[in-house]
Amino acid sequence: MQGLESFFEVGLNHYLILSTLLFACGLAGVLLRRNVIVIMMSIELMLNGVNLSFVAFSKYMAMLEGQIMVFFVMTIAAAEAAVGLALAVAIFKRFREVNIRYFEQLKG
Amino acid sequence: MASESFLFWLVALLTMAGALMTVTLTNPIFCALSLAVTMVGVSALFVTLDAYFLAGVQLIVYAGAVMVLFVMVLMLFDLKHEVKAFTRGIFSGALKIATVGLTAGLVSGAIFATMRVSPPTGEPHLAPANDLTAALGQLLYSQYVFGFEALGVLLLVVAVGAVALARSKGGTHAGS
Amino acid sequence: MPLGGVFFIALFVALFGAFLLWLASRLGVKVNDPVKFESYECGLPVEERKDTKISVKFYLTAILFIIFDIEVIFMYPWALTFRDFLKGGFGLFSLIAMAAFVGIFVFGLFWEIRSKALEWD
Amino acid sequence: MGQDFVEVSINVLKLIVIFLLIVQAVPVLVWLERRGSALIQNRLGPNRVGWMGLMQLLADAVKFLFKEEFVPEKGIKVLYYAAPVVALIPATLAFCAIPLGHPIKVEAFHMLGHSWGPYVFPFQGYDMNIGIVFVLGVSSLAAYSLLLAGWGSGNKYSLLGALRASSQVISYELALGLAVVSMVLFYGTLNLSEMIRQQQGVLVFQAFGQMISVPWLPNWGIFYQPIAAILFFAATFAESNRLPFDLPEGEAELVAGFHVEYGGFKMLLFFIGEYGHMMVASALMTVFFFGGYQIPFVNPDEVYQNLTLSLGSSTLASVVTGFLHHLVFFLKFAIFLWIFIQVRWTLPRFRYDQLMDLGWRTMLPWALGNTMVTALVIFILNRSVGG
Repeated sequence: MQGLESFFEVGLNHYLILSTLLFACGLAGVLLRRNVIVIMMSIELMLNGVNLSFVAFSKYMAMLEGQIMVFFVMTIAAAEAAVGLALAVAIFKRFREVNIRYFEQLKG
Repeated sequence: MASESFLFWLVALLTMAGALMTVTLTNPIFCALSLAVTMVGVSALFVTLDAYFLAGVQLIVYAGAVMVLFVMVLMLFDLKHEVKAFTRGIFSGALKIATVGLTAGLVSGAIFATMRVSPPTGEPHLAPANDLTAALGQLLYSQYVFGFEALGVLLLVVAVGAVALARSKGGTHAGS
Repeated sequence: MPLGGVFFIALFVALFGAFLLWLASRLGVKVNDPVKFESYECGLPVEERKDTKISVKFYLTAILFIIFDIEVIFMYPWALTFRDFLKGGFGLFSLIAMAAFVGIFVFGLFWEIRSKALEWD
Repeated sequence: MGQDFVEVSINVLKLIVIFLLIVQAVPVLVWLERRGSALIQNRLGPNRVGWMGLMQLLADAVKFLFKEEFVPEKGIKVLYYAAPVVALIPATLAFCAIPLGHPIKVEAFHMLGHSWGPYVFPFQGYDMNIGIVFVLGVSSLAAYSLLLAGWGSGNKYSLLGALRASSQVISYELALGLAVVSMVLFYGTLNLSEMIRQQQGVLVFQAFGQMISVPWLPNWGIFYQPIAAILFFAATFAESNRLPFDLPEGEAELVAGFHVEYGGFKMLLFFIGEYGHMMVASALMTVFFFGGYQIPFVNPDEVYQNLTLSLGSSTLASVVTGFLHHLVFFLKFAIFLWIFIQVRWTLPRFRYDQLMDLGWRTMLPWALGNTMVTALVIFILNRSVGG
């Protein structure tokens, strides 16, 4: 049985598909939501999907470089969250709302 | 191994449920909490992939720090249920969903096609777990030491920048 | 790694807690009194304010925590492999690499202290 | 988990027993806390119900069970009920990863027409190869329970209490993490069992190619890393929101912190979580700095071999060894729990700005300095060995 085999034998494919789905969820969130903070959460989701594929490749190709990359991605994601939330707080203080549209007003 | 694949499906289900709820729920606090569930799920997936140390880091950094920050900021804002959580326009919305579906479909198709042509041969094993973390450290502090130092500088810049941004009075024009 | 065990005990604990809460809600008496459902503020009438001012410091602390936490996390693999580097003859290299990183860390920390970002009053 | 039916079921049973131990220890600790505080303050404390008042807490638990359950009007029901349940999980998960005794070896045996084993059961919930990182990662999830409670009860005081509590917890996590880094640097491993194994025998270390041995001291971490021990212990006080760091519950300012709106059994679950954190902290102190489950100066393997000779059965000897060492662990563990209680009733509460100052401006630099000095000392001592 083809189906059962793919159910019981979890391989690289499964992880890659899962990571794609996570990425797609994040992408949908970025495109569809208006709240800046939810958009940033969706970006984190996309980064997590990518991280998952890095780690999956790292295991199935027996190379540790993938994990190093994930380390770096995590750091950068956290840095992005810190700066992004600082911006969101600045926006919120001014407009009492965190709609993405208000970012248009952020100039000089 | 049936039990291992069962665990995989369980965790995958948990992770996907968290991800979908993050995108669809209208209360941002619930979004953040479901994203935290996803983070924990991804950490468990890292464990199934033998990336033990990264799983721990995922828990500490994402689930324990970044998501706590998100939840804290949302509480600070005290945002109630959002009436307009999604962007306007049925047509553009449908277009966006189609884009997302197309992307996901394309990538999945590419994965299937590639795997049919050249499936991963066997299952190469890395070093045993404890050595794996050590090997990760050895690689990080020898070959990638420059990237590591650069990240240190990046974090410094972010620390300074985020504090400067957060302490600004808010608003875009002086005196407003 | 015993992922199954971790999941099992987490689920068990959650069910245990939920069961106890359910049991307590079954056993307790129910008396309907609208005053009881108000927010507890030591018995004073509840004061409703649209914007409860919460200090932005909390969130500033959280941001700084994330950044320094990552720097601490980066030290774990280093601490784990420091002896290996020593044995391999690269001890000085490893020490200097980390010293540079910690130097940046300390610089950031002192900047935050000097800029009074960490001051609560 | 395990290979066959016996192993899996024993492992599952072990996890449940450890969890129930945590739950059972809470009434005893609360009793100890009340009696201890009474002792310190020259009072009697609960002494009516049962022998020495030991049944008081059982009576309280039953009373809690019969209290009325309600959700405050402005609360969010899901979060309100999830918070106390979530409070239990991090402490339990962390405690299950800590080795509590010497691993038990079971020889192969015949039963029900099958031959089983041989087995090795670690005396802990699960043996994590990344031990300490897992413990830190899981404990960092504790902030969620605070935030859920604060937000879910819809009361501004509980929200303020939750924010205070979680920013205090995360502030001290840095000093805690750095203290752990210096221990990892010292032991060269993340595995807790391996750390305990390295603390065998008498104090012996290598300096400039010479072995220096101090026969009247055990080989415990505290003698190598006293500063890390102090920082770690102080940080765990803040992590478990105990006095002198119990600002989140400062009654005078915040009514009662994040659990103002909680009563009855939900409150008890929060208690279990809090005492669970205390237990994890005490157990980690024992493992890092006081030789874990080992009897000072005695090698557990020697105990095992001697017992095998005198008892005849190696399985029985292994079980006895395991429980003997568990008893030793428990003694050390209990001393730290008592210190927690003693400190609570001795020191006054900090002010919030002092608390943050202490965490960020005092403990963090000290922890950093300690780590770097440790690395430097290891470097200098080892360099002259290799030449």
